[in-house]
Amino acid sequence: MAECALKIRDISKSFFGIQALREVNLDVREGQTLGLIGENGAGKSTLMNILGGVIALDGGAIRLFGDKYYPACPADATRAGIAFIHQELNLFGNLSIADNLFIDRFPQFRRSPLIDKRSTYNQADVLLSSVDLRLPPQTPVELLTPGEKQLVEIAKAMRRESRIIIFDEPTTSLTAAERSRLFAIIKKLQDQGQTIIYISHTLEDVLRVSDTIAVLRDGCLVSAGPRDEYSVNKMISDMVGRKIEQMYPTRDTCLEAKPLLEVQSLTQPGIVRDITFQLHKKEVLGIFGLMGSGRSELVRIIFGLDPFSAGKIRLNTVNIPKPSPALNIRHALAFVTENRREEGLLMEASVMENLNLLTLGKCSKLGPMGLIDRMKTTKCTQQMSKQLNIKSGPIQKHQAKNLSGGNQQKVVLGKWLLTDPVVLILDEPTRGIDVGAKVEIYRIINQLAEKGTGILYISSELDELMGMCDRILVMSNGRLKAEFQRDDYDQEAILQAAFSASN
Amino acid sequence: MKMYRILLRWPEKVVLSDHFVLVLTALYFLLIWAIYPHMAGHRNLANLLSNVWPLLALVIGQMFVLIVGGIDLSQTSIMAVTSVLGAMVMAMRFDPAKFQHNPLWGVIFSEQGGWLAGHSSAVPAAIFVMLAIGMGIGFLNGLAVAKLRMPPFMVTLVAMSFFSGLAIYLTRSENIMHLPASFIAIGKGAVGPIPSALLIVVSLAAVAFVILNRSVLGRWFYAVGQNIRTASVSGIPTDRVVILAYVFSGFCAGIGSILYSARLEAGRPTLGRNLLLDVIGAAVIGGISLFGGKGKVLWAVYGVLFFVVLDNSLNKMPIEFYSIDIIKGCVILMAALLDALRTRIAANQVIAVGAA
Amino acid sequence: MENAKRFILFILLGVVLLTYAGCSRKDKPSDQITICFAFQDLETEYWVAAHKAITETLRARNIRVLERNAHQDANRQLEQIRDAIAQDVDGIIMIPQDGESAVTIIGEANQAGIPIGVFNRPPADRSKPALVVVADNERIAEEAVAYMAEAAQKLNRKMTPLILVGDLGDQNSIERKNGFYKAINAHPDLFKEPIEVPTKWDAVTTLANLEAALQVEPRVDFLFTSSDFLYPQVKAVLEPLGKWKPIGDPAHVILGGLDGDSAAYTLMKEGYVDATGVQDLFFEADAIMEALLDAIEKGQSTPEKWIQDPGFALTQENMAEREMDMWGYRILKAEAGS
Amino acid sequence: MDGKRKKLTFALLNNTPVLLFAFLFIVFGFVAPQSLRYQNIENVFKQASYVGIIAVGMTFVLLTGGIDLSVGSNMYVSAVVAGLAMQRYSIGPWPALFLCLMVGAMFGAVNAFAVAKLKIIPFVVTLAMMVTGRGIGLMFSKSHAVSFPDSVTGLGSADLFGLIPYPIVLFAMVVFCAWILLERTTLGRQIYAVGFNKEAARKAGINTDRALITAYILCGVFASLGGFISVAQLGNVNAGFGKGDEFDAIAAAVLGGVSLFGGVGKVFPGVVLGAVFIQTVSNSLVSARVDLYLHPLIAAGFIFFAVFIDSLRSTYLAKLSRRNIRVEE
Repeated sequence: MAECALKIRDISKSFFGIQALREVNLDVREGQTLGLIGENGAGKSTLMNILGGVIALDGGAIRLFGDKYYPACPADATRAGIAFIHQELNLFGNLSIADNLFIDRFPQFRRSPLIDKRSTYNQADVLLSSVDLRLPPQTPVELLTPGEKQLVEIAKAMRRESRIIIFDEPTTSLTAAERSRLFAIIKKLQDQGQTIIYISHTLEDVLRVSDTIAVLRDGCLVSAGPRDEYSVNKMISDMVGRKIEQMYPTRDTCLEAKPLLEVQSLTQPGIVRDITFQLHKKEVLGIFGLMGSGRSELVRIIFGLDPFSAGKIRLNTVNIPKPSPALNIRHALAFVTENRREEGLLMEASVMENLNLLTLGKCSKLGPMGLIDRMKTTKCTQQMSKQLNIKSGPIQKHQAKNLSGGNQQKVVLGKWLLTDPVVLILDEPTRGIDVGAKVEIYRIINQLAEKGTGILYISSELDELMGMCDRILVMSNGRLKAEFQRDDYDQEAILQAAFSASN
Repeated sequence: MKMYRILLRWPEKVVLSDHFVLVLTALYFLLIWAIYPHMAGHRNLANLLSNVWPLLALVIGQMFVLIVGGIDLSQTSIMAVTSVLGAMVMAMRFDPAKFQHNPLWGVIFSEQGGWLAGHSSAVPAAIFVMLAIGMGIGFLNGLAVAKLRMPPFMVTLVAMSFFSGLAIYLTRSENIMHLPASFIAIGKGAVGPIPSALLIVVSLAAVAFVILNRSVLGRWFYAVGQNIRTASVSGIPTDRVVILAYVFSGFCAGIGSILYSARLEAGRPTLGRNLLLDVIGAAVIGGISLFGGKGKVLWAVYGVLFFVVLDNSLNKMPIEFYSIDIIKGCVILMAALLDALRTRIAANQVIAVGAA
Repeated sequence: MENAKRFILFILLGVVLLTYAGCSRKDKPSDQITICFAFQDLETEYWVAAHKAITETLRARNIRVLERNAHQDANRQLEQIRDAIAQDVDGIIMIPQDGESAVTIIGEANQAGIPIGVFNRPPADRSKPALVVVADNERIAEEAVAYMAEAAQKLNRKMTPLILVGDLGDQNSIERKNGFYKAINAHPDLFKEPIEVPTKWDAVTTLANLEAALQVEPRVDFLFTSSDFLYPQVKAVLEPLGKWKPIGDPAHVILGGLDGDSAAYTLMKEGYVDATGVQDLFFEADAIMEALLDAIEKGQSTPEKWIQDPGFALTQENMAEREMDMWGYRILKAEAGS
Repeated sequence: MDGKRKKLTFALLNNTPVLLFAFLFIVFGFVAPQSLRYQNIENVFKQASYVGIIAVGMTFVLLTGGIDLSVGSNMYVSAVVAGLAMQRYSIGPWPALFLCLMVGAMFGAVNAFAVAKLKIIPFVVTLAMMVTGRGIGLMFSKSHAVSFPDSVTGLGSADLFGLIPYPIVLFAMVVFCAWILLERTTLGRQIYAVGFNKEAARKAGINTDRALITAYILCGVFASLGGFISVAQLGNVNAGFGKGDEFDAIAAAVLGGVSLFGGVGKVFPGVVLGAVFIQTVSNSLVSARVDLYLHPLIAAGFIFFAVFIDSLRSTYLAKLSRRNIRVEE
């Protein structure tokens, strides 16, 4: 039974002289779960791309259940029984769940090219119930939440009776509830004897699901072994190559009484109800809530992206009766949205253009709508890029889309920091980025708070909130449910408040 | 081997640079020159350039709309309407036989000419009217696209059929002749050795260049085209930026209308009837993306040069009229193919740079 | 990297080969006459036949012909003719998009001192010298419709007339429409208000609009098409309605058109069409070519001559004696002969 | 109560094309009552059938996120070839139709090859093919009108079982086939997937080239079929045949809810209604005997209105359905 499902021997790959993988050896036993970790650029995605048939390997051999395996295209990998559940989901929003499940091979009427709709729906129902997703298979995928989409991806892998399922950062866009649902499904799969490779930056999750763990660094396999040999700290030190003493940096919390952001009875029917809170100078205020609890919607309303029907918003003691992004930016409010690809960055533009997008008016001659002072913008952006330690090529040319997730997030942050914000709203600032970058971002946030910026911090990582925030507000069903001071942090109590049903 | 490499470095740079379309055009020009020596004669060159200016004005306007992720199919009909209205303001005489059944006869024009005929301000006023109307129509397009959230293709397609219909309706199919000589001079005259059309369009291009490359507004155009959601989160007034792009396109159509009308010495309701695909084709061949966010003034110039040189060269060939169409299509296809190959090579190089 | 090199080599090689091919060709003998023939588009059979007659005749005389299709864009035509002038052609024949642009283009040719002939569509005014051959569209249309009206009078009932109007951007179609109205207005008691059907010189539009118009007013019994090339569409609409009947049949619709092409001739012979306005294609083509070649020979740079194609209405009555003058008939004859 | 109202709004918005039609009919019912006769409605459908068929083909290409500007030239070339073959080699109408469709398919195949294999932007490919195609057609015809024999034109005006005109029957068949292909076959669903996200489709193991090639070839075939049907009604092919029809076809498809960015749209009822809508407007204007010069102005107004309503509908529907999800949670 303990046969090797996947045997990787001496795999190497280089791009134009850069060694991305160096003689990597890796075994995955059938029925087991391998947790694969490493920082961005460590070679995880190269390895996975080789397995998925996206790129070809330079040297070495792969055996899949004993057979030689050289995929030439993604379809080969699928045929060989390897299923990917990608970070950016490969689902078609315009099609229904059933269509997505069967897109490469529909059940057909015998000897005809026509799709057998009834059997498609029946089979889809079976698959959906096996991943515990109770939705009609005709539902268009674009209406699903990220968690539900993830489940559809898993159902798709199960439909193909894949021999190996590879999860690549599956939890980045999931809420706590969805995450536990996902783990329940993974557990179920493991019990059925499914071979799984699980890749994630959330090390606790990797520890939770894996049987064995492998760590990559700079294209080499640093260590591998059974889970029991690993702890979060060991994983981090293996990945980074040195010890990280402290995830969450400490900070003197001497709050000042001056409220920077005041929200009073903010209401928008169906979204948020009667929200009141204050954010003080030097404070990091966390908001915790499940996906759909209204936390992201709340800050979108504050920033003026969505409308509200009643309530008051005061920013730095100024009333903002009709907020709009432009007005808020003028009042030194900054907002790092939760999805940097869709709302944070211009992916085609250069790092510099992204960084100075908001501050063009400041660095211009002949008034705020005039000509751009190139010297000044170059200086400002280069300074910021250095300050945030953004790793990129020349910032005038390097496109944002060619940066790693962590660096992309730093660019978004830097763009807002250049506006010298008084209040900074962060919505999931560390989603999908590696440990090193996370620690750096935490440090930046702390520095800001110490300098007097008020920070509103939204996250679905409770650990992170408890590590970073002076105060945590809990939202559920569009209402504020509870408030915790740093001294009374209690994971269970916070979760309970977040899960509490309406009223 | 080393020699070979050094020899290749320069052309490699050219092929991968922004100026590839220009290089292609130049090579094509040389090739045709070898076959038809008068291709490079100064009269032909003057001709060739005089054909560049009005088309370039249109393509620059189109580029702004393409950059914000739209498309403006109504440019040619804007030309028609403004041409007719401008002529109605300044024409010196209207032929009663042709115009007396016109609904506007006696209202804004009569046998004695247009609204301001003979007046010293007639030509400036007419130019003002043409540009203002062009911008007005652009504004309506922009409003429908930005505020009413209608698809640009349909909005401007409808505008195209509406305004070209309107232009024909206004004059009941007739062309308006007898434009003042000072207006016609815009199309043919010169300031010293420099043709006035060149002066106008080059300054237009310079303004466009400054706006796009050096101004805050320019960056906003690109930002809106690349990602409108990021742009709006960043506090950019996206609606106004989109509307502005269409207004500018209308303005450029107005300029084009002035130049073409002056060349043809008439206000024409069918002005530029089949020019639309040349305009968009030149923009796309130049490298301006139909999906928004990408475009440069230089690229527009290259695209226009390509089309104009192509047409000019076809005009040299003593072959049947249908063969000309076939050759024209094939040359466009070849240019596009070379460009596609080039993009793929350039993409590979970017990966190499990124990995380094 | 390797790709880039191959790509560059490929381009360079192509250019070298083509240049070589280009250089190795012989220069044109300098004594050969070159004539630019620029037309706006060949929409109707009339112009197609004219194009054929002119280019074939010129080429048969060892004259180099540059053909230019302006695709109905006056501006493009201007550019084409300027290019031809820059190329030192000896003469220009053009079918202009309209009379107004013709004046401008004639001006260009005059300035360059190249004789120019305008075919079938007159310049809007005679301020600039040119060779012009033209048929009086309005008069020919009026004559044809007048004959149709005569035929209608014999029926002793009020007629419901319909006109297929050409493209509203085209001068000829406006003139033909004016001619139609002149003839109709001469008989105020005979006709009801005429129905105008837009065709945009497009067969599909014609079919759809004619069908719709006859749906509304099925009593139409008098139909004039602004160009003969639309007869197939007229037939396609009338036939299912039982109105495609030869002369003499009570359901016959009095039919007329303008151009004089071979389809019109056949239909007249078969008795479906009452009258058609004829422009004399061969006369016009010959006249313009002779005038132009004559001017080139004499070294005139701005010759002026206004040649009127008399044109006439071919009717059932005068068919026997005048069909010889109809170009459609002669083309048919020639085809049958060959 | 609230739920009921929401349901009603939903139903109304989902059926705006139908409502729009009702509106159109009422307006013209008052202005030109004759236009509501059965015969006239049949005419509208008959006249809409050829643009409709081309629009159906165009839909395939638009669904992949492309565009085909060459359909007009395609119609011309294939009709000219078929017509000349019948004239010169006196082949029958059915072989001629087959020949016509083959030419259309070849035309589409060239587009498909350039788009899928050479990876050139569809806009430029089809623009070039539009110019080249017209030239090739003119090369065959020498710009002369090519007339079709009575055996073909008979079909254009004949009725199936004396009831329904053949063009409408063919239109219905094309729509049905396209519907089956798009909704009920794997390839059809894959075309939607490719249009939504080509890269994701490739990763999902879909043969994207096959989807693209199918779309362009079908577009070519349907364009030539539409052309043939049109000629069967017209009787002959003029040099300008098909010019500008690409815009009509795109307009019909977009009016019917097909997105120019790919992946969204349905052949039935969307595209069918789009094609018929445009034809109804122009037909009704002739029926109402409106001043010729005003036709394009009024028609543009109606189409603008239709597009406006449709965009209102889609923004509003998106809002409604988003909120619905929240309520379910």
